[in-house]
Amino acid sequence: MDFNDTPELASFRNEIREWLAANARTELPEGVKYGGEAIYAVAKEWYKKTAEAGYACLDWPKEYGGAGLTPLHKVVWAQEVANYAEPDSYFVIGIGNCGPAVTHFSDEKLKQRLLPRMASADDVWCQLFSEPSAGSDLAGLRTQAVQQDDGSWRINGQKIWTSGANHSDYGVVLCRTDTSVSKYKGLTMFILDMKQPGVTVKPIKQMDGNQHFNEVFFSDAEIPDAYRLGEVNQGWGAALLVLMNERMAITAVAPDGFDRFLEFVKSAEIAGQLLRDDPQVRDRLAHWYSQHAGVDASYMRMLTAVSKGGMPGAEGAVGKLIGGRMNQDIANFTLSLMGEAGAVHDAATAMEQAYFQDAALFSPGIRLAGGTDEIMRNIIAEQILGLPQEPRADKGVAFKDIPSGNG
Amino acid sequence: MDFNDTPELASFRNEIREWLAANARTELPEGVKYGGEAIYAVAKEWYKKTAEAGYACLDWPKEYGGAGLTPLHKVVWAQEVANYAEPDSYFVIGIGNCGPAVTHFSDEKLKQRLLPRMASADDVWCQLFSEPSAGSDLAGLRTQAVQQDDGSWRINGQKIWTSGANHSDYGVVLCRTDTSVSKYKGLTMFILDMKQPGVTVKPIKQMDGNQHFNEVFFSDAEIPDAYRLGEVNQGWGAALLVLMNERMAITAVAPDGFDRFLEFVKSAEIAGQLLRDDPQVRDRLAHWYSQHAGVDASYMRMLTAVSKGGMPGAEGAVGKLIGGRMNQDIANFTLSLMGEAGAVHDAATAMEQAYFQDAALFSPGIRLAGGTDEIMRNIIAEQILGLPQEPRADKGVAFKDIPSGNG
Amino acid sequence: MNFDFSDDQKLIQSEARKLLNDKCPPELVRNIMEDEQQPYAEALWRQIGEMGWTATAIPEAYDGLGLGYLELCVIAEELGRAAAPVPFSSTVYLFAEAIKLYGSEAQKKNWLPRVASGELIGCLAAAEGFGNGEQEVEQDGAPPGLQANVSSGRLSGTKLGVADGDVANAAVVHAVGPEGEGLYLVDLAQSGVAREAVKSLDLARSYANLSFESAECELLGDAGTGKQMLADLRDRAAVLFAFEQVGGAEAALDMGVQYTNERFAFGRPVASFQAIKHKFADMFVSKELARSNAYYGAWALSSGAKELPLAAARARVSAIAAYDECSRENLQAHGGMGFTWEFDCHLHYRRAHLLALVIGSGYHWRQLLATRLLAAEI
Amino acid sequence: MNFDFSDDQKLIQSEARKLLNDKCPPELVRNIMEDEQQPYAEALWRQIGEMGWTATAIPEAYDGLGLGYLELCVIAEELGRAAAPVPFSSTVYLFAEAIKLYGSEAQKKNWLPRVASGELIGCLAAAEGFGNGEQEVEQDGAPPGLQANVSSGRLSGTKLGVADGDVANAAVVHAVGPEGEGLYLVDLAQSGVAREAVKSLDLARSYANLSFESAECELLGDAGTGKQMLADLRDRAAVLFAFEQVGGAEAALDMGVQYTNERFAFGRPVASFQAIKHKFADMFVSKELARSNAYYGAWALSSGAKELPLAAARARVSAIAAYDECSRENLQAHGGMGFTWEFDCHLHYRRAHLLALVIGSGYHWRQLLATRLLAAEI
Repeated sequence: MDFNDTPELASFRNEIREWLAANARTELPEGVKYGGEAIYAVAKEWYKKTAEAGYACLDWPKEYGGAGLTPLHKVVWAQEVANYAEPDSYFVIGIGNCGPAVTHFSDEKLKQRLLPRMASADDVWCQLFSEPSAGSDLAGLRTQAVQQDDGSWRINGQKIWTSGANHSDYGVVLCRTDTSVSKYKGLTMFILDMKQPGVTVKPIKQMDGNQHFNEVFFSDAEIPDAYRLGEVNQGWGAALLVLMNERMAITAVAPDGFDRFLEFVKSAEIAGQLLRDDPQVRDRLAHWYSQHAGVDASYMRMLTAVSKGGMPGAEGAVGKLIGGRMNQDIANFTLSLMGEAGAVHDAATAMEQAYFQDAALFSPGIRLAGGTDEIMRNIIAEQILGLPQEPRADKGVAFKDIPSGNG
Repeated sequence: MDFNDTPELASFRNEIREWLAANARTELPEGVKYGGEAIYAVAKEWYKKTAEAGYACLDWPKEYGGAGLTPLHKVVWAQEVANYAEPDSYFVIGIGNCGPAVTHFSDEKLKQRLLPRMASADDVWCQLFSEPSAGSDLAGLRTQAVQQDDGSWRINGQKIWTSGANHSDYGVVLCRTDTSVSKYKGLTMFILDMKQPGVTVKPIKQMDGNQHFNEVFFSDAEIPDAYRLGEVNQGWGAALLVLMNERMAITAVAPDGFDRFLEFVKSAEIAGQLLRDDPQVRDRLAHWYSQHAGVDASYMRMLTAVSKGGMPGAEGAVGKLIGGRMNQDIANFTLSLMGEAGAVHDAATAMEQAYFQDAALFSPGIRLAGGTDEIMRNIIAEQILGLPQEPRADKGVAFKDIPSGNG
Repeated sequence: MNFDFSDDQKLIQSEARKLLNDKCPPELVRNIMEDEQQPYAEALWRQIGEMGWTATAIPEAYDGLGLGYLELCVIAEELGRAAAPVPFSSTVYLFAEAIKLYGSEAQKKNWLPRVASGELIGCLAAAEGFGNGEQEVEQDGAPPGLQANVSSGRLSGTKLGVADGDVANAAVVHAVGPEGEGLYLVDLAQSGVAREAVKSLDLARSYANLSFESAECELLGDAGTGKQMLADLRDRAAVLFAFEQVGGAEAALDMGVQYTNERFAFGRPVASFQAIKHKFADMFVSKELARSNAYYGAWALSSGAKELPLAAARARVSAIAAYDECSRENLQAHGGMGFTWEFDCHLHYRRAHLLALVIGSGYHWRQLLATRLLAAEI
Repeated sequence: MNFDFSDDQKLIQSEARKLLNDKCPPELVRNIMEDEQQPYAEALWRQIGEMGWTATAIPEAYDGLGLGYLELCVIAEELGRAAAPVPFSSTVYLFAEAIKLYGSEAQKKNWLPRVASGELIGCLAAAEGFGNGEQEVEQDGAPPGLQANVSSGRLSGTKLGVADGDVANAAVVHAVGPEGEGLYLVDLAQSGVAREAVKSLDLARSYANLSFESAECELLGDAGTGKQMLADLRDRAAVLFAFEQVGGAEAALDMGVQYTNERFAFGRPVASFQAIKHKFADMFVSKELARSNAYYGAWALSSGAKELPLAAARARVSAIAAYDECSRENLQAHGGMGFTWEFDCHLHYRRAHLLALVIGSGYHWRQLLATRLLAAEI
């Protein structure tokens, strides 16, 4: 049991440390911030730069724009790049989720055409799975793809919660291609050109006022059959592959708000009292730290398993479940320490530039995006603990006959 | 909105205050304590005394041994008798649950024979519903009653969690009389003479070492058809009536351990520090008090509704759910205050004569007895909030064909 | 014993609910949130004045309806249920109550009729910084202390996060005068007063920072008793806010039940999944305890019982917990749509956060409740 | 990076598990609980000695196996999984560690071989009353203070709730000597020692109150550093106890999963109900975080890292929470049968309570963890 790099990783770490020192910024340019619009262009530049240096998509094969290295190289990269301000994971959904789908299901020609441009962010990709009536029950999606006489497909329907759809050149879309079979059996996955007339992107205004997601509407959008990913009606298996990658991404990034809370407790004083001296604050700090650190250490256990050739399992759900609720609880607790004036949500007046007020309003989204708390518990119960599924009202029923509440 | 008695109740309160002052003890006789064996005889005497004074079963008709008064008189009685040490609710399950069943379903002759002796505790009654394989799913019970040629019934099977079975003269028993219909439709309820050869009572040793419950085995036990309560195969409806009475009893008595905790916090000092000055203790105290007081006030709202002619609803589940968990949490919290030596479970060494150590070990039972936390939540969700039942694997299936896990 | 509201009170409640259903739909709340030019719903506020709600607990001698606190409680519950974007609580629970309790006859005559008619908006300005003010238990050493001060009848100082401070006509201000802490009445329409509107967690409720520079003011009540008056005032308001919170919690629960009954997943209503059912059961429990504690507070408030401080703290602690849980888990039960601006979940989530902080947070009130409980003879 | 146990260590673990499966079934634990004449499982304890488990981390120079702490961690996990009724933790994590860390060469030579061979039971006697001892943060005013004291090499005083104090041959005792707080080695087989066996929350673990009256003793380590030595000792033990707790938590979770898979209600396995599934998911999360934190503690302990105090506190806080939740909710998932003596749920429920208190409770360790975290450069 040790935390030392292998010699290979150690030398890689030295190499990129040097490169990052020369190429990465510790502060974003004036006026650019996370969550803002301006960061998009900055991210495109950064991806381009890493691609040119050969550090894009480290674990992809070289012929597809990667570096032909291992997932552990990626971890080392992530650790080192975290010391800089560059938006290094800005296009993670496209690259992390769509990339493997294209790699796995496309023909060689398409891979060579699409993947290097994805890696360098010359093309931006999004993932089009969720629908208004298919959230937790993703396989209940209704967007229809109908094959035309010339073999191409015509798409009608609506997707929701699509990150980056407004910037995207391509999307990976899951559609229903047969409603007469059970719901998991009638789905097909495609690559979609987002820049065509039948595709309309509409931002979603969130409860916190931000707009990170979109609705995407398809009205006779077209897809050549060559853009089909996998066999017709075999889309569910393909989607699971994509989602597994999402899950692995989640483990590392599920934001729990702990670091910010620790910083606050270390330094803040309220009504003349140092927070660090308050026994209740200390008790909460210890509780959350033990969870936060536990998720961290679980991630290290997973990396160890991966480095020995294992596959990441459903354990990522743990970090997601813990992080969402912690974020929300921390926000509520800190506000209660601030008292009456904690209700002011105004960066100029509020403590910490209103970070905790912001957190109160964005944290509900963390418990929902990428699978709700309840879905995470289902995943843990069924996929890790092997508990039986509930009786399924939709099992073996043709999709069109599944009760939907719409009469 | 007021807490004043009506004139009638006020005069009743004065009357019983006087009677109690003259007849009730503020301390139990030497060597008698709750949970012990000796209290049984003391309870029998006390019930006899109240019956002779006309204060037994206040809301039962006079001809059945009651006083012909209202449920609110019972409340006043309970409030006043709480100032004394007499075991006034010792036979509550028999009287509170079996009494209404007999009242509702027996013929006049039987009622006159059985009820007055029940009210005075000349006869002690128990309720025989739960079975090893029918806990939360009570209607899944398997004890069989088969009718003989002479019309009498022969009972075989096993009950469990029967309080007071060892002292009981009679029981109200729910049996399966038809396995070819769905599970709710093949049950019948009976009065059972407990003092017959085919009935064997075996105490259950609890995890805390106490023995408050029993298993009861039936081997060709006999029941005359006159002891049938309600129609053949209509036992489920009859059982619900009994359980509703249990529920009303629950509201008033669900033990949450709060008063003892408050007393402890008021007076105790640990390592030279007064608990009442510890901000964490104070925070927990306030939280639990707000729940404890909320349950109290909810009970007053229910009594108000009853006094206006309403029926108690499923709200009693609230107090049960809150109380069980509070009891357990209080025990764990207080032990953690005691530190290392809190592990000593020895009345001579431990704080508070080891009350909180005892509580740690008996509190799990509170969350299980009379319906688990999970069943309470189901009751609230379905009966109060009207949420839909889950898909039922046993719906409309003949009892004998319901999957039982036994192959 | 009659631990319930009377039929007359229930009638007032159902009429209030009807009016708010009609005049204060979620769209109105959302409009106020979106429109920075509209700090509150003026038309609704006018209507509320016309209905006499602001006059409810004001004696007839001052043009009020002369009803009691129980009538005010049921109205508060409905305002909470509708998450109404009006300055009712600041004006009625805090400003008017301060004058009713501590005002001279002249002050009452001057201010109360204008509250009763709905023409005046009032507020209470207490907080100057973060935290929950001083504990009832005296701390060792000097407390941070009040900065706002009055000398020669002129008030100077700054107050942070005053609910409705930007739209109020007058304020009750906690300040140190020559004879110690006091409450002072300040007409806000004067040159010595500067106000800066600030966004609050609940965009449908308007907040401001107030600065006073030699502003004219008059003493309210006895000089030197400001701290106790403020505490008493907050106790009374705690009961009324608790009714708003219970109303809001119930609205959130009802919203969740309805939505999940109608929304299907895996071929059946989302409401039929045990994880959702048990979530709602827990919300119900929390809401029901809060309701019962609020009733007890209402009894104490309306009967002038000596139990009021304990009853108020218990109602507030319980109401904060219930509205937090119900608004938070209703949103969660809605899934992704619950996180959108367009859905109504966040209206209650925001209001729950706001009401959890106004007059001091749960963190503070739990300590207060413990103090009172430990001192009580029960 | 290699954040896992080695194959050799895993082999030790699987052999330990096999042995305990075979020699330490729940019936054995229950027998010990029921039989007041048997404070621990003697035959099993002998076997453990023969297997060399007590010798694991003792250097070869003192007849030990000279393995490391990681090997001890995996054995601890299995002892916890089996809720083994043996004085292993007192003897190995506390007594032997104290001598390894602070003993003179002569003391090591005298005591360690007897621990290694399994012939000696040791214990640590620290608590004299209730509470969690002093905080690392100094309190204002004088701490309650240690009463046990040593003068002229003779120990007098009383210790409360000493795990295995009734069966131990020797104790390490925290006492005040002429040069301040120290740790003292005491042979318990002498007339100056009186022991009174007391029931503990976990009847399968034996406790005693110890009284010393001019008992012979010898100083362990440096005089005057007793407090720091005790804290260091507890940090190290916290990691090992955490593995016991993780093993126990996992056993409880597994027990619940198995039982509810086999038990049917409403025509389907109890384990298929979402309320039960989600309960188990939460238990898994808690157990998994505890396991990962315990691994981190194992790394710090075995590598002598400066992070040990923080790592130990984090492992302990996490392990207490996990074993509490898993043992409690496993019992709950069993329904009424879980409350019976005959079922095994209470074995872990009791053990969880005991281990949550030994070397100080969660209440105490959370404060300690906060102190260390706030002081750390992270």
